Amino acid sequence: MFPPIPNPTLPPPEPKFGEKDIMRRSASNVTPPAERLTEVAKLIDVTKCIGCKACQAACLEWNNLTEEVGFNHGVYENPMDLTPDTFTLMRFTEWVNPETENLEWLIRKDGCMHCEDPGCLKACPSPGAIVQYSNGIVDFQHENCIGCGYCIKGCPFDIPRISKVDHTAYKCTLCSDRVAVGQGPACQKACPTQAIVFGTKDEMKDWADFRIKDLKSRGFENAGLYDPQGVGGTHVMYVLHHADKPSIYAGLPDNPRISPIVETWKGVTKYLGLAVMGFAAAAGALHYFVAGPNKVTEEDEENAEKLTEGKAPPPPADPTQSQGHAP
Amino acid sequence: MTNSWTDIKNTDLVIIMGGNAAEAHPCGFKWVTEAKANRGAKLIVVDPRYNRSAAVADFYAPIRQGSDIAFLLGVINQCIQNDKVQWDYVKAFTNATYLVKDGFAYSDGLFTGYDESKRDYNRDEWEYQIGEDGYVLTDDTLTNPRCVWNLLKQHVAVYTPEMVERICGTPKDKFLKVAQMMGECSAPDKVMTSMYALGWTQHSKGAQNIRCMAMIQLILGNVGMRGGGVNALRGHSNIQGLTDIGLMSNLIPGYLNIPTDKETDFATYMSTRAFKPLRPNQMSYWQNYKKFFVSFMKSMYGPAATPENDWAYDYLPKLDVSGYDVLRAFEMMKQGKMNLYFCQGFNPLQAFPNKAKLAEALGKLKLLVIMDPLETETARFWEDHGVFNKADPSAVKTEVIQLPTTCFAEDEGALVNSGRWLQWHWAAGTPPGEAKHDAWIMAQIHLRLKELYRTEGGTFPDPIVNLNWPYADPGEPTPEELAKEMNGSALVDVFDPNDPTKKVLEAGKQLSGFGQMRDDGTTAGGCWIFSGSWTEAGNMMARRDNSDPGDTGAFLKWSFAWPANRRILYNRASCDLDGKPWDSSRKLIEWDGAKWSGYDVPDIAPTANPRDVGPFIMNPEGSGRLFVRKMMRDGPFPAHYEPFESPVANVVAPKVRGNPVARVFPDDWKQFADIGDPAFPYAGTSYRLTEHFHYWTKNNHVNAVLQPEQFVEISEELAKEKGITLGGWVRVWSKRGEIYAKAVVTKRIKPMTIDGKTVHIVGVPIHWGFVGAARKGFPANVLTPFVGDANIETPEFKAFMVNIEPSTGPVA
Amino acid sequence: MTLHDPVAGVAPADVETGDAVHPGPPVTVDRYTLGARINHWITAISLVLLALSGLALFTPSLFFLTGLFGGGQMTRILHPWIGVVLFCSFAILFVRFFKANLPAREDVTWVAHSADLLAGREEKMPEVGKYNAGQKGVFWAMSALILILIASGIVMWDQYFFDLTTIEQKRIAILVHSITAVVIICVWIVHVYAAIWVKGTIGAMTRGRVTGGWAWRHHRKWLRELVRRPGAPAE
Amino acid sequence: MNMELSRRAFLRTSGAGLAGTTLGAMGFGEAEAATAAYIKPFHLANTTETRNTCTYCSVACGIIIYSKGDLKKGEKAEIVHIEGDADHPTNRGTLCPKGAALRDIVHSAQRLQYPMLRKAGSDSFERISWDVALDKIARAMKDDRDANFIAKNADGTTVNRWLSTGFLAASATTNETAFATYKVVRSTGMLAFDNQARV
Repeated sequence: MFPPIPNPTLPPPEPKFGEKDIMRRSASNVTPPAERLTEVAKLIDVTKCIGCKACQAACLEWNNLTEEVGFNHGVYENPMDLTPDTFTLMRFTEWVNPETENLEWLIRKDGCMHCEDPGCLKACPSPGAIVQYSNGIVDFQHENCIGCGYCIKGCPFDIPRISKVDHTAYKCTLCSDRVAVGQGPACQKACPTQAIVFGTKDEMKDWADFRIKDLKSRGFENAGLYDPQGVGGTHVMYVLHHADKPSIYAGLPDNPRISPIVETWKGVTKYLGLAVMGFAAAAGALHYFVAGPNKVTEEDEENAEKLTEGKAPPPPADPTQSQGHAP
Repeated sequence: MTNSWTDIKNTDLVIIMGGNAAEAHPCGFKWVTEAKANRGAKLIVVDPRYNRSAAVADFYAPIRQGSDIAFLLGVINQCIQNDKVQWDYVKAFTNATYLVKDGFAYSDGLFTGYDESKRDYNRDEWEYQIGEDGYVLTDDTLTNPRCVWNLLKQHVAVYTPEMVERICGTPKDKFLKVAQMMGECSAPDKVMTSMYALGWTQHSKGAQNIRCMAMIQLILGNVGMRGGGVNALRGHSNIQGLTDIGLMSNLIPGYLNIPTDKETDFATYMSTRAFKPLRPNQMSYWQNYKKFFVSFMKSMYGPAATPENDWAYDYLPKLDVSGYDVLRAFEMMKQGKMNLYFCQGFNPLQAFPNKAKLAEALGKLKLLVIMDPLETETARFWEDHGVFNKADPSAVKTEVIQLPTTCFAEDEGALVNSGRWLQWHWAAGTPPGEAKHDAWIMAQIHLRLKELYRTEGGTFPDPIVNLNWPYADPGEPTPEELAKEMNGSALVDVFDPNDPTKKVLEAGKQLSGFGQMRDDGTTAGGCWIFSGSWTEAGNMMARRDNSDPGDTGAFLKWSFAWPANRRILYNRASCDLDGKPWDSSRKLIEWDGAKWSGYDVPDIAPTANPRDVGPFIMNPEGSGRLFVRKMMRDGPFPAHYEPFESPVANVVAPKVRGNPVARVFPDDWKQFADIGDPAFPYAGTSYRLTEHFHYWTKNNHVNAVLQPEQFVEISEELAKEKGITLGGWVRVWSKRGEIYAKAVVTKRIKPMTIDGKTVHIVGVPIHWGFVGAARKGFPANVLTPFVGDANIETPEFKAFMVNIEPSTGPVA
Repeated sequence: MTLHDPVAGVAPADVETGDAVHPGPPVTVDRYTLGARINHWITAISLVLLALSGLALFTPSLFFLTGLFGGGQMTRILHPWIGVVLFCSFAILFVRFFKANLPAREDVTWVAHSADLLAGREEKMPEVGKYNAGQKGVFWAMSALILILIASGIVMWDQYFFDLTTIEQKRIAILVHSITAVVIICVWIVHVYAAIWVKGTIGAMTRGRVTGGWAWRHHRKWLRELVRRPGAPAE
Repeated sequence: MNMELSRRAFLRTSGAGLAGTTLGAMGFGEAEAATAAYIKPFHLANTTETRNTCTYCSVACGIIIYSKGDLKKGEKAEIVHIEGDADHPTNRGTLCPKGAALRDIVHSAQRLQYPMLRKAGSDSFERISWDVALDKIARAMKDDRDANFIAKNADGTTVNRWLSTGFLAASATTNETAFATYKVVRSTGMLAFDNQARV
């Protein structure tokens, strides 16, 4: 058994991290803290998960979220997708293993992966709406969120959701308020089978190794850890029985990375765009400076008068004529 | 549970059959995952559905609901055929060697002595051969054809793997794999645990389902072992406690019995309860029956219980039938023989079978009293909810009083968990509105009733006006007062029976355990098995030391476990005949030549010599019973019987319908579908979902979010056959009623071939009703038949026949 | 109200409603009606506001511009609605102006001589109608870009249209929107610069009139057509 | 639009895209000064902890109830959160989906608040006082018991049973409540007495 985290003390201690530990801040340049906090991680062992949704209940309770009572749609998922009030969701897949022809019921707890290189943060236009603490937690600051939904486009895992009520983005906070006082996330605390464990990222990797060995001994040759390097690794990791094909787990991306389109948009487009606009403006200015204004001359006015008075004005310019002959 | 939740971590093999621990007991199931992670234990799930326990199992085998006995007797057959038997254990600790009377036999699905008109057996021949010394005759060589082992061998021979496949629909190779995995645990250092729940009990032969597993565990030598045992996963937080305290028709606290009409006086009553050992030197708690009974009566009636009036024996009601269980109560109600009915935290309109019958019965009451923290359908059975609850309030004359009670968070006291731990809890919140504690309500009713009898007189007021009510505030006994009363105390100074000068207890002091109880009226104690829970040392149930020496999972200093703080029942059986552990790595207790000691409280007298006293001290044999004598109404061995509603006739006994001795009321027979009735071709079963708890959590918004709306589960094959779409509406109906639900079409349910016939399964979760935060729906009991287990009347909720069709949904 | 010029046999669309010459001195020419001017300025203001709010969301270094709109949330709310205003306003503008902006023969020559124009050698340019090829280019570029912006903008407008497209489509839309926005801002810079550089132009969109000299110098063909028209002073 | 922009002014304006600081100096700075990041305060601060046991299944998970106000001090206590007790040997702080949502069953919209009576033939409940309710119950019990109590059976044996009234006991009440219930019910001679062990 992974040692349980002791009950919280009351009154709780001061938060152990905060503003000073911000490593990345959306739409801002920050100087990363000189010393990085120990990286934390939540490990979700899909092979131990019984799909009981205790994590969902605990998340709703701890975060005081009120989700709507929905409908049954012929499956066990409820709600059917993440919402601004459902930060975490059990996703169920009935998969027949082609090798053994046995049915496997794959149950994955979906939610924010707390990427080391968070696409949401990269996409976010609003300074300080998304922060990443040096322990790896990616947190949304709703006071700064403008509700543009860019984080949704930035996220390789389709996680953030915009609230129809306050029009800001919501997702799992990894219970930063709990972690800050030495507790684990609410979902981890509740998980009956300890399919969710929480600790330092190194501890979690060790624990995953222990679990993977057990799974291999039970015939799951491809058991492994899901800590995708395309996003620099994540602070929520999975142990999968079939780590060679993550996508069978309700579409867990095989090789997640921030979309190249988002990279282009937030990278080259941003800089090139500013440059082009700046260049255009500068070119105009330069031209004006060099060529001077294009002014109407007295002669032009006279010609116009002649024309209106019916006097012979200069004939229309003939484009076929050679240049250099003033009319 | 013979063992405890935390003990499951010590096992090598978990078999979940007749239950769905991952869904119904997730936090207990944790210890299965611990066993897997730490010991490399394997998990087998045998169930009609590939459920959430199966999702994390090492092996899954399908089985048709209601055929478990055939499967399990098939396993026993395999163990015998392949010599997967813990022989030392079986010979020493079970009745395998005992000789059975020559008159006992079994043929065509019936045991000796069947009387069809009474639907009952004359069980006289279901007994051991007794020698001249008064003890059972045995044959240690197991060669005598009348020894239990040979009778068993003969009894299970018909349950071949082919027969199992034919009855259960379990593919032969899967059955054999399960039997082989289980058989391996016959090694002394390999232990299996069984986790079951209502999937086994809610059948017309539920008790025999469990007996099968108990027999297997005895054959494998797993009872009393760490990580072994037969573990009933109780469904409610204190249903163990309520049963312990005897809140049943036929019980007195601590599993003592309410007398029957035939027991006309106390002496007659005690005569059948005198413990007579069937083996030399055998000991038992039941030797102390009178001490427990008298102490209870002193607690109940105080000074009014005297030696002269046989401790107020006549104050107790006498039973004329085996019991007034709930099915009988509602049958009586329907017949207009019941006028008042109380439901304390109970929602019978949803919880008992055949909702239409229940509603009709409730409508014949004069007064229905509901005490509940929550709205229930029962309290509003008269209210019209369209298709969900058709009713005409003006036609229902029943008066209903609904009393608001506190919930767990607002009261104090102890609950008994499945592992028999009595855990104390404290109140944390102010009750809403005018909600009151149940104990206050009961006290108020009692005081008012007593006052009426006192002032008006009336029929036999004695037990009411003389009820011992010694509480500081008679209007509201405190949990502490009641807990102390159940533990028991000395009423006067108590002296050592062997040395009358030696005072062992001072008047007014709490007993330290049931060993201090007396049969002379000098001690009182409400519930002997709880004795030791609140002693002079204080409230043992509130202990919170979670140290676990030896990492055994015993936690002896955490709360209190009955009896006598013992954590694993029959733990004496974890040692061989010399008192040495069968498996030294699983040491629990040990005989050091003079006494027993170890990590658990020994389940035997501390100085009982292992060669003299058998480990199963609740039985007069001292041994575990493979042959259960006449203790059960439907046979000393389990035999396969089909459910009362079944897709096929009984393959091993075609003439027998259902359990031949299960009680069926005449009107209910008419509401059973015939065997193989083409109008009801699909095998229905009901069950819980992990997101909900019975009919309570539909009142909880969060749980309503997690599973908002009623559904039924069917296979892709059946859906295709009937044109049912995923998430579409279906109508499901039985001979008793119809429900509308969404369809969950799944690969997790497969059609089965039963006796050559394709049988589809329709799964019906139970949690919906017409009040609450979740969407309105139908309780599963709309569909289920009104029949119970032959021994204990647990309704047959798990196997019934239905039909299904696509629908456009309920029209309210 | 006719845009037809039955006399000259030139492209009849070249003269728009309300265009007229008033003999001088000084000669003045009515170039834009009040309606056209209002239409233009609504479009122009919208475009500027869109550029400012868009840029605020486009790059963090300009996020401060959200201050102009009452904060980030308001910027996010307003931007698409201003976009709708722009689109509608421009659509009317388009109907108003598109005929005069249809390509003409002299446009090719004009383009060929555009270097002369920039170098101040206006005299080398062909006589053009109401709009020169550069103006027409701006017009058509604006039309096309606004169409792309509104289309991609709707894909990005999560508050109302989130469910209509996939996230990948939204990502493409957002990239297209950004690039298009950059381009349209550049076109806008050209347009504004041209108006500033060519003195006397801005009056066309403020007062609705230009001087005869201005018309003679920059849109001589147009001026001739106006003069030639029935009821025109020279006839 | 100022048509006669000076060259300098033009330069400055058109450069706005690059020279944000200028506008910043014009009072737009506030948008930039976004709220500093902070961690939400741990909302169990200033609550009272109470050890309790989950009310649902018989795993009997240890829970800690956090309330505003302390009953032990005679205060009104409002339950604000419920969480698993990490010290508990069985559940080690974990809870199932029912247990994890316990707070919302305590505060369920369907919690009963007052004694209610539904009269014969009525289509609704009406509120009554505890005294009225309890007196009515006691009276009904006495009347029915006096009328239907069976003191002796056909054989003349004393049986002292009362069969026309039944009692279903709860499954989640405490042992102590159960014992009080047992005493009161059994003392009347009632036999149709049962609990939820089977369902």
